[in-house]
Amino acid sequence: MSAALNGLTILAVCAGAFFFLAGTVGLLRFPDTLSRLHALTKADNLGLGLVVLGLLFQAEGLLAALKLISVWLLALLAGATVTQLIAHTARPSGPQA
Amino acid sequence: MPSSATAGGFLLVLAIVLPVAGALLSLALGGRYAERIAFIVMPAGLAVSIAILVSVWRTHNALQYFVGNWYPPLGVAFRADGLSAAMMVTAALLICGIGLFAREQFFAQPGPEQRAPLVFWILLLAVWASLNAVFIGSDLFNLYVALELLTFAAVPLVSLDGRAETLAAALRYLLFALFGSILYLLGAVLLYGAYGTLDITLLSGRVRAEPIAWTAISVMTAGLLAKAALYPLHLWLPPAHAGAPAPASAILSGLVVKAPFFLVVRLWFDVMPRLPEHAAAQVLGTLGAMAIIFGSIVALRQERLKLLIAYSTVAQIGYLFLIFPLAVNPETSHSSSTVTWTGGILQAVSHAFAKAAMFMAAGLIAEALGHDRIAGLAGIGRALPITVFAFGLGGLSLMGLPPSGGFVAKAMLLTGAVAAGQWWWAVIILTGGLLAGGYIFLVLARTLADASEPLALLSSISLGRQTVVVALALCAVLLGFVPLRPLELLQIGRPDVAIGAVR
Amino acid sequence: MAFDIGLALLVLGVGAWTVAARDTFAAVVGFVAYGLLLALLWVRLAAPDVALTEAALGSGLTGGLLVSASTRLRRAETRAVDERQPASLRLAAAVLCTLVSAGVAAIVLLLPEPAPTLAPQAMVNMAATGLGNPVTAVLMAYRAIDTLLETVVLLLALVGIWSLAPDRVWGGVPGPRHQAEPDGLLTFIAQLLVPVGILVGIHIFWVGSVAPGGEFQGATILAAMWILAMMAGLVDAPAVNRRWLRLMLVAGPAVFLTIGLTGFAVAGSFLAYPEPHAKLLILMIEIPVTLSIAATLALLVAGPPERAPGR
Amino acid sequence: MTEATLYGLCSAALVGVGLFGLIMHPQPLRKILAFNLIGGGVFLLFGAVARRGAAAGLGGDPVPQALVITGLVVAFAATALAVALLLRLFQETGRATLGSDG
Repeated sequence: MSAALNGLTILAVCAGAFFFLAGTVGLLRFPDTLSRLHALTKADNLGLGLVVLGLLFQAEGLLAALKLISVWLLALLAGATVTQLIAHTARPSGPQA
Repeated sequence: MPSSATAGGFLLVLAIVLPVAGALLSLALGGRYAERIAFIVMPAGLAVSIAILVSVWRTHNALQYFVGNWYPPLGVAFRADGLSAAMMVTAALLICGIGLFAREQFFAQPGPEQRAPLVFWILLLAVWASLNAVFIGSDLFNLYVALELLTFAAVPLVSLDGRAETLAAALRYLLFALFGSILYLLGAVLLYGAYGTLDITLLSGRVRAEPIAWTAISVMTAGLLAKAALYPLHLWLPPAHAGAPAPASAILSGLVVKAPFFLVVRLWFDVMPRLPEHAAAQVLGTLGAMAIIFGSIVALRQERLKLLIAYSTVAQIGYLFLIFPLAVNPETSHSSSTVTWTGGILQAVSHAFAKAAMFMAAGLIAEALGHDRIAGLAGIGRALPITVFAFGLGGLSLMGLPPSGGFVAKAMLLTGAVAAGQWWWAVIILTGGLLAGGYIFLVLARTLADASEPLALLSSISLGRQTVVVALALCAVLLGFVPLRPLELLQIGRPDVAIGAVR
Repeated sequence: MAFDIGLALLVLGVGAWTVAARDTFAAVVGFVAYGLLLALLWVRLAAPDVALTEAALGSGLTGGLLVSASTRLRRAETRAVDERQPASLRLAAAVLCTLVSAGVAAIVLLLPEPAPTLAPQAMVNMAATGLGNPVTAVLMAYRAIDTLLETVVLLLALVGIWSLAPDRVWGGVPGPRHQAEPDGLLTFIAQLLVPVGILVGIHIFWVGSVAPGGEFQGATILAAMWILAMMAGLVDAPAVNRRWLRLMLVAGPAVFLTIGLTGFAVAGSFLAYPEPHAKLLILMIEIPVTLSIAATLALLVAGPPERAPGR
Repeated sequence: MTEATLYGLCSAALVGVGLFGLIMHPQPLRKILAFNLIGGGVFLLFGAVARRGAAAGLGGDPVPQALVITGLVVAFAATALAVALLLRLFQETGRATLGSDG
């Protein structure tokens, strides 16, 4: 049982790491701010989600699992907010006063 | 080390808490309360400082306090020796004088709250609190916080006018100060890593002559030099001190730059009293000498009065650092290095009074004329005789002519130089005196000359403000009646007590 | 160990890049990454309290401040790029900095073994404070005077920033007014995140007495939420002459000072707490201090007043 | 080599890198950035020293760790003041440099 769980964890975390890698490549290679943000958020939200999923298999008890999930949700929310703020300042018309 | 606080140690807490509480209350109540609160705190703070001095003098021992009853190395101690007490009284007298002087300039009109008065009175109290914290601090990190408090109180004083050039001067000052703080912190962590404490008293027992101690002290000293504006780290000082309003200039030039110097003295004579390092001390002395020559020559070439005074500060700071090669010297006798050391401290104190008086005199002159161009000063000596007299009295101390604190201080430094067999410092001291004479007379000759056309004063200057300026200048003169030998007071609580006794 | 070496090299690389980057904005973004990596490093050094502070304050709030400054200064900064120093000067500076680094590195290798430490003393005395987190015990008991002075430092920096306002807008509102877009995504997300963030901030503050966290970390998160609400246009920044604002700013240090002074009477020393009530008193200090620090941090970011007071 | 020593060496290098930026960059904003970089390095040295002092069941000496928290807050306040000064200077003069000798 625990071997199977460990296997699932490794699989999910590796998949998550792959998305992080893809997001980072996008951040470095994409031409302008908006598409860079696009690459980052898409990849990182999914990447973090997969890592959290992988860790869920290792969680001790319900509370720990809930904490992990809320970490993911919080990161999603914070990431979305910061992306919005950056996009606001980065759009061609400049930041709106 | 003594295991309990000394009686009267609570005075040390009050010395910090009173001005801090005043500043907090001023911010909370705002408006015209700030000035009233400052004028309540000033006499009280002066009384506390004098009480500390009396207590140190009476008991012939340093006052000590352990905050929260936690003892170092875990807790933080305050400690006031004779030197701290003398500096605290100096600061208190100057703050009170400057406060009286600034009352008209930063008077809050009835109606909505105004920016400059509120900010000035809050910062005045904050500068005072942080100076006291520096003078009684006994923990290197606590001293770091005190230094930062001082920086944040001093920088906005520079740009109180809001003119663009003062903003640039304030920013440059802040960048130098931050650079200094971070170096200081670097040295502090090295000392903690090596000796497991930041308490000065404990450190003095643990520090050994080894590379780690050297590196730490050198890095901290370098940082403090940037804050004290010792040549060649002086670039920020003249625009900052000259650009600030007169009372603020007096605080900055008279008091604020003395705090980092005070800490260098603490580091070299208290943290590692038994580790005389000849070469490093010579470097400090050389920088001091260059500051004297360079600052004085540049002062001679200034066209504006306040800039001249500011460059003279650069030069006068140089004298302070001459004590290092002369007092930290294994070849000189203990008593002669004590003479030099005393001379350096006296120079700090008398320069504080003299320079504050001169900056405020220059402020009054600029207020009356609407400018401070030296070429346009003719006739002002007749219009504002008291102010010009005060300026001259302050100048006496800078030149080192008797009777003045500057004379006694420089005479002691000269004595020390001769006793140490290092005559070249004596040449520097005398040359600096001559150059100072040059730029003071340059100004005085102008002010005493007859105006080609009748002088139109923009505003009349009240007698009260002129009296304050003269009083501060007189303090510098009175210091000239100090006997020409090590002062007992300044030796109380020092690592090697008993004057003249070599341990 | 391999992980640590990799992490250290990464931090160094990002740090060097923030100095080398030509574009100031890029350098600032690099600095934010540098801060986050440092936070990771602090975890490796068994200092979770510092890691939280570094991530929230050192990287987050400082980063935000610098990002907004670099956008506002963009035109001026691009002009200044060409003002490069001559090669000889660069070489001299490089030599000097290498020497400094080498000196510090040598000292690091020379640090005595066994290392001096105050950890046992800090642990032994913790019972008297009623706290369970030794870092909080240092901040609130053993070295409470540093923390008290530090709250004053923050307040003074704020007074300094406010003092930069032109006279005609004194008493006015910091920063430009951000308009909320009623149907905007930002407004929606901010409305969602702010309450959650406030809860997280309070939680981090609350657990600080026994676990990693505490007033500074909690206050930083609270400040960030206030800033977010201002930037999303949910609330406007307060005018700096508001009495409630002044009281909120001063409350923390004032309560700290007052309880410290009562220590004279009830515990025999300034900032000493009578043993049975130590934890309660520390909490009574921490709550207003957290609020005051949060308000101060948020207003430090908001800058000097720019709009004249209304009414 | 322990991790404390490793990070100690890392902090020494960071101090040098930041110092270079502080000296060489003419723009105040870059100087402020470099100051924060050095700050990070110096604080990291506190961390290394704290880690070396691990004892009494703690992973590190809490005293230097607490000092870093204080130091970080002070450094933030300094950064905020410097940035505010710089922005005001820019508003007033349209330039964000300190002139020839800055």
